[in-house]
Amino acid sequence: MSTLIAIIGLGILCLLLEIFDFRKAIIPISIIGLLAVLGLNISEFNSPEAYYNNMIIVSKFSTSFSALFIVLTIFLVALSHKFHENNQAHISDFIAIKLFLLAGAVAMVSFGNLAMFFLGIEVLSIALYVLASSDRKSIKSNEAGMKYFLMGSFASGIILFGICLIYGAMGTFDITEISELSYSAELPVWFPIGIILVFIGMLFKIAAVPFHFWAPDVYEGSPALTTALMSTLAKVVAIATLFKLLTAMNAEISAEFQTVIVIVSMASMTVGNIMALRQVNVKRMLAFSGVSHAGFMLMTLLITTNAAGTLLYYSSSYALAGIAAFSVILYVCYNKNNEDINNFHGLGKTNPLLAAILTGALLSMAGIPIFAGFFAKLFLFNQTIQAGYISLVIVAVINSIISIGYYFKLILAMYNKEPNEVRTATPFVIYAVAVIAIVLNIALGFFPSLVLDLLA
Amino acid sequence: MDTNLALLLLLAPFLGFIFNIFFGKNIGKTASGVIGTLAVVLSFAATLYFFTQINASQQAIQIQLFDWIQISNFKVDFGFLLDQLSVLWLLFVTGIGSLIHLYSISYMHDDENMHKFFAYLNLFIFFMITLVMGSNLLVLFIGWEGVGLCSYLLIGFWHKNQDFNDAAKKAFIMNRIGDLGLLIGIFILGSTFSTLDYASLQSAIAGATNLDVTTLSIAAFCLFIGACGKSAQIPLYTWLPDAMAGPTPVSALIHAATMVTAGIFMITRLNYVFDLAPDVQNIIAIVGAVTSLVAATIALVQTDIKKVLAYSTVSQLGLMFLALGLGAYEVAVFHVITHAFFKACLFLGSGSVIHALHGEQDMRNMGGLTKVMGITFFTFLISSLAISGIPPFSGFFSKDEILLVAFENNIALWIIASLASLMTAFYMFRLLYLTFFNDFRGTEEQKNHLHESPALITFPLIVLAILAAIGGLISLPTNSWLNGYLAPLFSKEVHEAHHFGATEYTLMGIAVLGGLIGIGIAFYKYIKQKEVPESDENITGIAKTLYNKYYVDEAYDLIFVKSINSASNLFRDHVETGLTSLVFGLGKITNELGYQGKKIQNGSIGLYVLFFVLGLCAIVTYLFLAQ
Amino acid sequence: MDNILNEIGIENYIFLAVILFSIGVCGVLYRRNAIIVFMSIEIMLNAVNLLFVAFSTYHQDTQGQIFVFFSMAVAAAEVAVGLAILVSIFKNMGTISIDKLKNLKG
Amino acid sequence: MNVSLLLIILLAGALITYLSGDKLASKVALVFSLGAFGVSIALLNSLSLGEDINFVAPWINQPKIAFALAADGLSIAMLLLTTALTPIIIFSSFGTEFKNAKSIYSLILFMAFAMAGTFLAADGLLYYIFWELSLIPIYFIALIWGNGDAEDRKDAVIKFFIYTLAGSLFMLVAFIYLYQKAGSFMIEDLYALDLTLEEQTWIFGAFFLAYAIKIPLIPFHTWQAKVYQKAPAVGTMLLSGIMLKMGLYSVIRWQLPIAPNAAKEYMDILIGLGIAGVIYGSIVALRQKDLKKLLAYSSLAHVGLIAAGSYALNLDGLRGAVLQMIAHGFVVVGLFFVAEIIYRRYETRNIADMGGIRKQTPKFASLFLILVLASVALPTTFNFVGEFTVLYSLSQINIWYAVLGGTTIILGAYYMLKMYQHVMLGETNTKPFAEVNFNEGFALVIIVAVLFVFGIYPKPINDLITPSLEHILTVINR
Repeated sequence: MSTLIAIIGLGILCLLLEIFDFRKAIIPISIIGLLAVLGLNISEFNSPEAYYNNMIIVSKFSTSFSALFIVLTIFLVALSHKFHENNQAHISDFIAIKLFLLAGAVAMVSFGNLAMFFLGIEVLSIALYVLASSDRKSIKSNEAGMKYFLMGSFASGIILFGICLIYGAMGTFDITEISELSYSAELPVWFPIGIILVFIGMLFKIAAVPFHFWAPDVYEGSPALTTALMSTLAKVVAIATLFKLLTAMNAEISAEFQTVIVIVSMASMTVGNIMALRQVNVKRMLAFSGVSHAGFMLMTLLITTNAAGTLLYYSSSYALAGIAAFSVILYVCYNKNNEDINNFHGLGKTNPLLAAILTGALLSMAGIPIFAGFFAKLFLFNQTIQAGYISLVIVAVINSIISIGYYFKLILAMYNKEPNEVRTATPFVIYAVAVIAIVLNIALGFFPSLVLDLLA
Repeated sequence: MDTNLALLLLLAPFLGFIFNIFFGKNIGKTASGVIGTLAVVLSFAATLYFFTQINASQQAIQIQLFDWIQISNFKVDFGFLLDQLSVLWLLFVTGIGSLIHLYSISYMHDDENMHKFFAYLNLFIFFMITLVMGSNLLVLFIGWEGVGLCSYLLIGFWHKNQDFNDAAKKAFIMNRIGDLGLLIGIFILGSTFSTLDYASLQSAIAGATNLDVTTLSIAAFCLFIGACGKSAQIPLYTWLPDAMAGPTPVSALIHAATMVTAGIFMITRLNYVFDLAPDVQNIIAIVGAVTSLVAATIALVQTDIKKVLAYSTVSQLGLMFLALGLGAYEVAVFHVITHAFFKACLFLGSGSVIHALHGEQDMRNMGGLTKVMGITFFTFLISSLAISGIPPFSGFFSKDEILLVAFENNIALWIIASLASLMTAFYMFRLLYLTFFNDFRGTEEQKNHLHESPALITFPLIVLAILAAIGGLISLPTNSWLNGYLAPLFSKEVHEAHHFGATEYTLMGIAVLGGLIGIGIAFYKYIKQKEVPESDENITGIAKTLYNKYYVDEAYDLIFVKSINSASNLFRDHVETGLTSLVFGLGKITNELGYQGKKIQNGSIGLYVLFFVLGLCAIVTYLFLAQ
Repeated sequence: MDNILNEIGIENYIFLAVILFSIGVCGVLYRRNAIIVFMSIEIMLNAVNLLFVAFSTYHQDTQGQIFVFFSMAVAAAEVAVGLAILVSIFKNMGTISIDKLKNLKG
Repeated sequence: MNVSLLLIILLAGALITYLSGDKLASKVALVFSLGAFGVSIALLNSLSLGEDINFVAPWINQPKIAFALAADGLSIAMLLLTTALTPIIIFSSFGTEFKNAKSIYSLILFMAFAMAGTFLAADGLLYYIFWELSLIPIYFIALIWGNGDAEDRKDAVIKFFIYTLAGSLFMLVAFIYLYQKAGSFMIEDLYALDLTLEEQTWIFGAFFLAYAIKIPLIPFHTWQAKVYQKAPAVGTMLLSGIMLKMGLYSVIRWQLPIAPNAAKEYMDILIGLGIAGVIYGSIVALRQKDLKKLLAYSSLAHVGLIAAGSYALNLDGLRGAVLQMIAHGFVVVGLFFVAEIIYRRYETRNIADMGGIRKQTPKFASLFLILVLASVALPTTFNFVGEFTVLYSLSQINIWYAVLGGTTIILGAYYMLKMYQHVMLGETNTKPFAEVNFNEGFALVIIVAVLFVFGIYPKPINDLITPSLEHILTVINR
């Protein structure tokens, strides 16, 4: 709870700093603040509690995920400085928005009441709309924002409708009560429909097939940093929330529902990977890869033992890899008007370290050993097979094979092509973020139990 | 003591090889030649020691060094066996070997790589000794392949000429075909009797109750294939004539006297196996007989002096196999020895001639060498008489024995064999006359350089000629030292020296007569008519077929070489690419899918929302309306 | 109050809401003018709001009505952002037809 | 003293080599690889003394994965192969100038590390991790330092990577399935499982995909020739000398004992595949224009025979397979090095551009000839021991297998001698060919020496591997 408040406070502080014209200090202060918040959040880890008559429920689940969100935000904030160099005037807005977005995210994983959930998701979404279109001059950015906004609010409408039906069936918004009531025999049909609608709305947020069409366009159009945010933070938040919703609200998932999940997950992996094969724009490619990863993460909804832990592990490994990758992309595509793959030609020669980091990140996403991505996949497969969905795992495996195709396209571009530019100086912060992110990723690979057993 | 001496006998040539390969170049040609020769002479001396010892004691000497190959049901060790047979073989291997080394010192003196030549010769002797001395089939196999390797090296000694290299390759590969057979035979014997050691094999077979004869026959047959490869029998004989590409001493040593007799050695060694496989024995006899005839016919018309001798070798080997097939191992061995003497002599003689003519090998450009090359001619004459089976020369006795055995077993075989030996007499004297008689047909320039070869060359000739003359003594029809000496080797008792009755004498007469007829015809054609074989293009009719060796080489080339190469092309160009595209086609397909998918993602919000709604409806329908 | 509900029956409220909602959806699907698309989305939201109110009456509990305030506030914020985007689009492209927004595709 | 030390040394070596800079890299790498060799000798010693050299540490508790390294005779033999070949390979590369040398040498050591790990791992998942890890370095070695046009090099390499990875991912699924059954990845527990024939068939299939691609067996070999051709000499040596032995080793260590009944069920097909590989490879090799491609196909033929031997499921088969693995490792490395030596002088791998070299370089010619003869398994070379044993084991199953497999000694002689003839013999080449320098000669001599020593006295290796093979055999026949 205090985490949430602190974050919002921090956001406001940013705005104030702007007013008092401490522009320089904004980023450092917010990073320090976030670190403090992180500590605060961790301190709450072992004291699960409900606040404001169950509006907010702080649990191991919420705190651990919040921690992940905060870490990601720290990275993103750190990257902002370089990214908004030419637009220092609005730096405070960007930071503040990110912080409020984080607040929304935290609310989404620690809600105890559908109202809170709805607010959280809207805060997150609206912040994202703004960030997506934050590059006012660029048509692409506008278009991205518009698309995201239209479809996003459409999705929110669906979610809202779902919530409404649930309320109609249960007469309450309180999660715990709902789940108690959901065990009772006689349920109006609206309840499952409501669940499904919310579920679908969330599928849109995590960009699962067939609700994924916005993702590539928006990712491509938005400013790179925003894309980074979407593909890491936003996706993780959405999947975590979806997970919490489904686990918290209704007792058992019916067989048909499971089939739906299986199909959606299969479709997401396959479509995502196949579509990614022929992309030239790296952001777009990662968008599709994100779609496929959404498919992977959906598998956690099916597994029974320690699903939350696996999800946490998978999402952290994915997000960290994403951060590392995007920080390199930011460097490479800085003041380029596109993020096409040919910008990466010869990076292996001009900047070996970053090339290596990007390679590592991609290998992790592809699930090659010692990177966390591999273990994430491993645990996921292991538990999915345990839950008896071997066919799903086979599809997943085939997909990971396909995914090599495009991840390595990028690696090949870096090492096998001749550089088409002189190397430019690399800002320290990018190195820092990239290195830390990939190191964390590898560390996760070496000591998976750290994260895995948090929620066991 | 024995062990060390045996090791000396074995390793002396090997050391010679090592020395020559590393230091030969520096110490000068003659020196390296001398060292090479000494190495072999040393082995010869050691052999003599063992010979006397064994001849006296009749005791075989077994030597075990260390384990080599471990198989689940038996293990093979480096073991050596010195018994009557191996020592006998060693005698003429090392003996003739030393002579030929001696000969080579002078013969190869103009060759820049003389030290290599001697190194290879020594290596050959080493492997030959291994082959002969080995106490089990696998050690024999070492030698077996080793000599093959050396013949490869020596045939291709002048490696700048790709034809020679082809010949060498051909020899090696054809041998390998045989080797596979041998290997399979070894497998069968090994898995049936759980040993490859001669002694224990023999006892195993002797002691075995209810032997599976078919298995044994298969094994014997496979071994025989091996022998065919080594000893140039039909169908694996075509490499031997080509092998004449090598320097003449090589032809003498490897392709006449020693290596090619390895097959006979092996079969004699395993007589107890073959005795139990009568069908295989028949096959051997027939193959031998046919080979001897075919080779002889080809030899009739060849004009290259060494080719004639090569085919005559094949033909003689055929006779030996005939004897083997009829179970008369000691007779075969006898002929091996005599043949070693006179054939080596003949080859060396031809070498001396070629040397005198500076590399001329075509008999059509020779003649009238009697005057200048007395010694060569004389030795050559003796050997020719010997091979033609004219008493009292060695060939007469050995060949007569074979014919005798043939007659006793099967009249048809006897006829074939006699025909072969008749032809032998003919072509040998044809060779003799064309080379040494009438007038010289070569160029003037050659004529002026004609000279008798130096002593180093003539000395071995003389020695061999003497041996060829008197070699018959070791197994006279009436009292045969050889048969007695070899007796312990054979499971079934050697049929005792024939009591000489009318039949025997008639046969002997017929044989001699045949020989004389052959000589006569040759005399008529080439002395009286002064005939000279036509040049290649206007050879016609049957002669042409013979001259082209029944086109066997061409046939093989067509059936095997060409087909396998075209198969290779097919695989390389089509199957490989096909497979590749098959496997990686999947990747292409997915790629294409991705390409098509891009079309759906057309950027229109309306479409996206439509998909959204459709998906929604689909799920809701599935979950609620469909139930 | 409740007697009205008893007479009309909660189902009809639901149907009404669904119909309204669907109208909104169709609007989003078929109209190409961004403003109108916004309005359609608003219709959807308001349909839901209506249902909320109905349910809260049905359950005799105020949470639903409070929730409506939330959603209205949120909707307002959303539209504000949306319009802002729309304005900048209009500045850059001189049109507000969403059919023109097809630069990002493939 | 336990096996982990070896891995530590190799890994540290990789790191330090990278830090030591381009100048020193090769030397440092050589030192560390030699150190690794020393360690594996020491390990061999302490194994023979019966000390416990295994290393087991818990790693992940859910799912239960242990960092377990165990070494029996078989593993040690493979380790010796790896650590003996690595220095030779590094040493052989002294003649070539790599740009960014530090990276390639550290990659080589890293690969050695991964492969050593594969041979040591006693935990299924750890094994899988090492197995995958070994892919990365070779991928980069071939990609960055490879030869030929960048585009089709990239093409070949990426195909190779995806293809091999595809195979191994199914192996991963199989492992997970086994884990569900056994509740642990430890090899003993997996051995202890008794699975139904159907399960075994699936598991076997999954493993087979991984191994058949890695070894490679036809028709899964399509990646091989191109990659061998495109990779730099060191890469090709690593691939052919050690990496494909990983596949064969895994067949013996994992596939057969875990799914023995399936292996027995499909024995004939498997042996058939191997032998088909022998014949097919030899025939294709016959008409290759590119020296490295020819050698690639020859090695396809040889590993086919090895695979056939290991699928024969009898002691001779396994033993022969292992012996032949080691022998082939050395020979093939030597041959590829020869190709490299020629390339250094003539800038070509096209056989047609060679010939007439022997006259100019007697030493080189002799060494080359010895290698050729070894690869056609002339007695007294190590290869003969292996090939003989394998063929014998095949003859125990069915004499015709031995006959067909035995064609290798004919066809092998054919294409190898043909190659030798056109590469070395003939009229003296107009282009000068410098005699091998000390480094090159030294490397070749060592290889040749190994081949002869163990060809005449294979007993030590035999005694080393036999007990573990017998143990595996008992597991297979449980």
